[in-house]
Amino acid sequence: MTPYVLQAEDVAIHYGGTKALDGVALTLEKAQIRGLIGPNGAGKSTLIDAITGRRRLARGKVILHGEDVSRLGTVERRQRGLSRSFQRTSIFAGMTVLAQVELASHEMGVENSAADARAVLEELNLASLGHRLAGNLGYGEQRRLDLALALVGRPKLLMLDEPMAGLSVKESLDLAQHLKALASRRDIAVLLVEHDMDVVFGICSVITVFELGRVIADGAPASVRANRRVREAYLGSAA
Amino acid sequence: QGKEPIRIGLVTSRSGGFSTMGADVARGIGFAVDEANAKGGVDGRRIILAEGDDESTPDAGRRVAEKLARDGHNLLIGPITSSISLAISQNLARWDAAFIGTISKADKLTTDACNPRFVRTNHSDAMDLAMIGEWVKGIEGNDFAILAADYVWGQDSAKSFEAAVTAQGKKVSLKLFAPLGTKDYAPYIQQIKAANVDAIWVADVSGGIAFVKQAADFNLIPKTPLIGHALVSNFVIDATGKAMANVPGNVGFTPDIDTPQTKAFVSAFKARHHRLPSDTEGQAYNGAMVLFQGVTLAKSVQPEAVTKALRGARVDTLYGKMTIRAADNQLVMPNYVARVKMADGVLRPVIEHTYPASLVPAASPLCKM
Amino acid sequence: MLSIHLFNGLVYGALLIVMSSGLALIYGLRRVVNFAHGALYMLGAYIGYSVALRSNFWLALLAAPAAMAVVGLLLDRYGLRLLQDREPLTVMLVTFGLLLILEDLVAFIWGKGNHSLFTPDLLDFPVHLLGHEVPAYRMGVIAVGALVAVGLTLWLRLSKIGLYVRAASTDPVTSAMQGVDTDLISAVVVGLGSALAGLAGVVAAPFLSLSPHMSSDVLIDSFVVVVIGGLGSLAGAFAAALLLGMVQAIGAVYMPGVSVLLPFIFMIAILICKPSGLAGSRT
Amino acid sequence: MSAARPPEGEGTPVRSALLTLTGVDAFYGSAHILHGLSLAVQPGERVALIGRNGVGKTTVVNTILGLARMKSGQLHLGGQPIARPRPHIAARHGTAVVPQGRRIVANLTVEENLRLGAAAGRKGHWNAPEIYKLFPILKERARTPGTALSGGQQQMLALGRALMANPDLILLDEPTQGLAPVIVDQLADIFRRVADQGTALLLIEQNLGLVLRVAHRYLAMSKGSVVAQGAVVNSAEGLADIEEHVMV
Amino acid sequence: MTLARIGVLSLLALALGAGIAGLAGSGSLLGVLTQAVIYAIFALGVGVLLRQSGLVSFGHALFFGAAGYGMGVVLALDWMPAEAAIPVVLLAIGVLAFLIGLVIVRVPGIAFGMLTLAIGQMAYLLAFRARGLTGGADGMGIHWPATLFGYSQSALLKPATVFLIAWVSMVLTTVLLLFILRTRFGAITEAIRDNEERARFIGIGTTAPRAAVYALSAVVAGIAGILSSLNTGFVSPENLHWSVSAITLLMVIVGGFEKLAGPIIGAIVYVMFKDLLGGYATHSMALFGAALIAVIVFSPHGIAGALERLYIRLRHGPGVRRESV
Ligand SMILES: Nc1ncnc2c1ncn2[C@@H]1O[C@H](COP(=O)(O)OP(=O)(O)OP(=O)(O)O)[C@@H](O)[C@H]1O
Ligand SMILES: Nc1ncnc2c1ncn2[C@@H]1O[C@H](COP(=O)(O)OP(=O)(O)OP(=O)(O)O)[C@@H](O)[C@H]1O
Ligand SMILES: [Mg+2]
Ligand SMILES: [Mg+2]
Repeated sequence: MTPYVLQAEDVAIHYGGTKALDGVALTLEKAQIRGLIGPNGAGKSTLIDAITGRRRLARGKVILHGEDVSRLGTVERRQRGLSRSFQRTSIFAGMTVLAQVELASHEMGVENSAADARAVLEELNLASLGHRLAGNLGYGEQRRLDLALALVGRPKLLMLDEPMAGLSVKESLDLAQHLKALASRRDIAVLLVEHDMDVVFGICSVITVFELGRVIADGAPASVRANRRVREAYLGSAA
Repeated sequence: QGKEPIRIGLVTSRSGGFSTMGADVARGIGFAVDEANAKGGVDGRRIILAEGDDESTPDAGRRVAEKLARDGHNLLIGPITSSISLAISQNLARWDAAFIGTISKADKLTTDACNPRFVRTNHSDAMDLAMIGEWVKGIEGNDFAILAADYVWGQDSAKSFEAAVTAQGKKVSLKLFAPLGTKDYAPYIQQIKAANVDAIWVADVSGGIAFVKQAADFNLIPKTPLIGHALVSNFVIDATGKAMANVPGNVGFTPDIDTPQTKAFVSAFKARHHRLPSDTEGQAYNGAMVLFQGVTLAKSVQPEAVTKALRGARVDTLYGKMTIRAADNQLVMPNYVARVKMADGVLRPVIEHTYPASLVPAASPLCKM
Repeated sequence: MLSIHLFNGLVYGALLIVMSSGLALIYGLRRVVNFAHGALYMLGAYIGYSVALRSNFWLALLAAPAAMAVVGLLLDRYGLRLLQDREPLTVMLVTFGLLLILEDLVAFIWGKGNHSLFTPDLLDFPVHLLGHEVPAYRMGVIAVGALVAVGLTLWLRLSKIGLYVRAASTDPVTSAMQGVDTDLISAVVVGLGSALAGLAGVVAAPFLSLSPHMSSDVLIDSFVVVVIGGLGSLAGAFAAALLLGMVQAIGAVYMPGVSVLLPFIFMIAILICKPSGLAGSRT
Repeated sequence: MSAARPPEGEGTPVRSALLTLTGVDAFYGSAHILHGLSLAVQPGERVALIGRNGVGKTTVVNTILGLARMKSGQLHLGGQPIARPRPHIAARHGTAVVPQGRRIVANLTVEENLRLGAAAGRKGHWNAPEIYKLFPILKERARTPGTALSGGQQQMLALGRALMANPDLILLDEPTQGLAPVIVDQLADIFRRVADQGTALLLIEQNLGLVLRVAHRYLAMSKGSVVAQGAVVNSAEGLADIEEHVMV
Repeated sequence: MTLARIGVLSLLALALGAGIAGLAGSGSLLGVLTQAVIYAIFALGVGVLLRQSGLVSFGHALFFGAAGYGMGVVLALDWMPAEAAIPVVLLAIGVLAFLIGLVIVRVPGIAFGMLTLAIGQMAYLLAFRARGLTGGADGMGIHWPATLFGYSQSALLKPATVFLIAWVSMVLTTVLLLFILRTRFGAITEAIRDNEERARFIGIGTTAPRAAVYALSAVVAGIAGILSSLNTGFVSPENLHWSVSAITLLMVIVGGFEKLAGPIIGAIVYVMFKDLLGGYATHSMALFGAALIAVIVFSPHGIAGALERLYIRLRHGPGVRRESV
């Protein structure tokens, strides 16, 4: 039995001629929060697409709990506890907030899905909006709803694509703390793509840095922060 | 006069694909009704005409027919396509209605779907096909092509023609079937040209106009003559101009049918409309004539009584005095082949051959009334 | 023999190009499946018929598209623009209502009977092609189709307005934010698209017959073309139009039993393999 | 020092301002979002519009563009009263927008997206070569579809596109959302350079670090109206000063 | 809607039907109403697909006509009693539609509409060309047995009886749909309609539920087809034609598809209006087109939407707007 919840091995994805990912490897352990950072266009979202089955792999493998899921569809992967949020908000505009979160919970086989849904909405400050149509929410509210759809249903693995974008400073700090607590409390492994360095360095135990579809650094926050290449390519004054 | 009026329900296509013919049907029936009313009615009864649009579909046809019948206009007349006529004839007993068919040719109406409340006053397909056997004997040429519509009627027409031709020791060297909705006949015309035949048997009602026009564009006609099954009709001629000149074909009615009834009708019609009646107008008028006589014979406007009185009766028609066969309520009448010619200043079908009523095939055993 | 049949396919394909390019343009910009396009095609044919009867075919070739452009401008200003925030489905049904009204109008003005426009004398001679005789007029139809295809492509690719049309077709709000007057663009596109429908009508009149129901078959074929091509994509529509023309012509000769089903089988096969059509990328 | 003052509005010189909203009430359908909001931007100014999620910052932009319905109040662009705001009018009056979420036009190449930016037809310093100088990556990918760029590259394109209009004022709606820190740094410089060329900026931002580095003045929104404003001072105290408006 | 409310409303609807049957003395009015109700069921089927899956079908006439042909063939060949044939034909339609659905529901938007149009037109053209049993272009008569469910045919075909049969079928179908859509299945299909991709990412397989909605709507159209074949005793290729599907779609939009009952209202208004126009046969199509445009333009959510607004206005006084939730 491997200690890894997730292993991505030699993953490559091509868009026509451009190699968005060119053989990257990455692992996640139980309750680990791994930050994934890198300049725009480095392939971070593409990696999440690859892991969750949104894009077909040109090469490589995705292994969940020791099982090769490279050939499985998104639904099957979700049913193995893999959950994600989207960089471009993706919600059910015509349904109420509560109904869709509850449905997501139910589809994951949670017994008391209504309670689960309400708890998640509570945590994300959306409880008061439960009966609003999602399409009528503001941008930030929709971002949080997108996140709620990922968090609900007791996932084992979370792929979060810039969940803090569009949130206020305080909200993102709250969310970061919440994620941290969640990961350790429920043993959830998190892959966090985020440009907010305060958050990334604040809660991630390991950080992977991408550039041009390849891993250029991987390790503890301090070592990544100290890496010259990372500073030049990415961090700038945030370091 | 205290007699109950004759209430006619005119169901025909005022919209949809058959509205051109529908207008003619309505004019023919309307003319008959006005004429009869002007003479003081039929059997001392006024005639009241109510109209419904069948939109060229059986469903709408059935709906308006039911409404007319249930509102008392239960002597129905006028549908064009056989499917509409069949949909209506199915329900006559239920609505207590009677129905005089004037255009629809499907054999079914007088075979397995025959109905004592339905009388057909026009030629059936079987009658046309029976005539084809005779007609073909006189047709010039030894080698033929067939262009027929790709459904039962067209296929049957092609089969009958081929059988008749081969019986004469001649041959059909090309058979083409154009599907419903064909707009561009070039692929067919090209093949017919290549086959280099003596004449072309054309049996395609809905595509007739387009075919004739395009055949003229391609110089297929008049070099290679056409022979028309259900092609020679006023509305095709009007739409294609000279291209149809000299084409022979079967016709349901033309103004030069040599009977006193037709002469009277044509002169009255001309007096009012300043032109000759079309084939459709004539056939519709003929149906109305028969209907009126049914009322006179029955001395009643009860639908069942009217058709019962007509069954087996000899009646005046545009084709002369003819019998409605008791076995299947089919009017037994002569059949005609006409050729498109300039006559009376217009291009129109002029009768070339009259085939006697004795050619009409016997009633089908499938009809059990 | 095959080559001459391919040529025949080209003729109907060219007609479909003229007809469906207008449909695709309007769909691209307004997201409207425009049933009224069929009515404009028919009106174009009838107006062409009347003009040709009084003067000549060549004037009709100008007059009918011009008249339809005006109708198109009215349709855009007092129809599509007022309904632009409504469900596309709703607007589609409005255009369907318009089709019914215009068909009735045509029946009222010109009668329900069939009419024919005869081939213009200038093109009324046979041409020998590949060992066969074809009417010169048919070559003319192909030329018109080619002109329309090339002209529209160049206009969209190279001109400034073309760029704005493409932009507004993809994202009207963002294009407007950049200063593109989308109402103006829409007027241009709907006017032009309608003129093309009118042109298709006059071009078709000499070889198909005129009746108040002439539009429905061509309209369905055009819908098929636009969808196979990839909704709103002109290049796709051109390819699909030619393919469809060929499939029909070849099918009629070599697969008569199923030829009537071929366009549909063709469409189903393409859409199942590529749901967004030949050239489609967006959903 | 900059205690919150009541929002300005009536008293400001409308004629010389690039943008003024006076007592504006705006709606989405029947949802009342802006309540009597007033603000003004003068030529060359760098103003930040801050406030927490959902207070209506984007709605301010949408009202100017006519995408939210202005029921009462007045809008002036470039000194002209705009009775019925429409999306294409703003650009023609010298106000360009970098919208939230970027809105790169799919199906157009990078270069075509830039050319689209010039649709308002105003001439000036900015043209495609200048934009390519500013963002070399855009030149490299000039012929690829705009939406095939990554998020950050798209943001550059959106800014370049706005500049193509040679505007007097650019409305930037959360332009650094989802951008890498190095890029945010670069953008701060670029914003300053653009502003130094005389273009005014109205910067809607959550990233207060950027606000400090770019803006001279801030307007704080709450529940659909401007509730406070003051000068931006690039220091820890300055940060603390404006932070309170966003952290409520 | 609560269960109690559904119960009360359906009882009211049944009573209304009985009232109409009793009061509409003239057979001709009942004849028209029967046709209207049959179309209402048909429209209900097309509407449920649109409402629940956002899919626009231009080909539901296929299922409407197939039900008629199915009954006609089964009865002509005497395979089984008519009472058994009804559920068997409906089941067959459901299975057929589900299989077709599995293939075509993946295709988005208007292209889906074109696929349904293509499949429907192919069926139409095949039926038109067919020989033999189905009668080809001329159509086929359907020979219902002399007694059906123990009642004699002549009793069943009395205007009031046919009307009641159709009406009760309509009410029961509506109630059944209401129940089905209140289950988890309803929520799942709504989610897929809103955002298919995200639905997959919250663990919903998206093809089968949509195919199931397609099949459900096809069965409802089939119910209408069977009633129509009972009422008319006849089926022809025209029943399969795309224009029948288009007209039904039109009823759905005119009635308002957001409400389950919208299509019913649309169908009844359509048929009655058509009947009224019968007197102006020459220009009925233009009048109809104009009326269609008027309804669509002035009543964005269809007649059902307009009625709802009116109801709210009456109840709460002017100025109160509909909460869009
Ligand atoms: N659909 C697509 N077609 C073509 N190229 C694409 C597509 N999507 C992404 N790319 C390209 O793939 C590369 C990786 O993109 P990706 O979205 O994964 O970057 P990212 O690291 O998430 O960037 P960001 O931080 O800006 O979101 C980029 O160069 C991008 O231009
Ligand atoms: N189309 C709409 N219909 C109804 N309400 C809307 C609509 N769009 C936005 N809203 C509401 O308007 C309010 C203001 O939204 P707006 O997008 O202006 O916020 P914002 O300040 O830009 O927030 P953010 O920082 O999240 O972008 C929100 O509460 C939102 O729910
Ligand atoms: Mg990304
Ligand atoms: Mg915003």
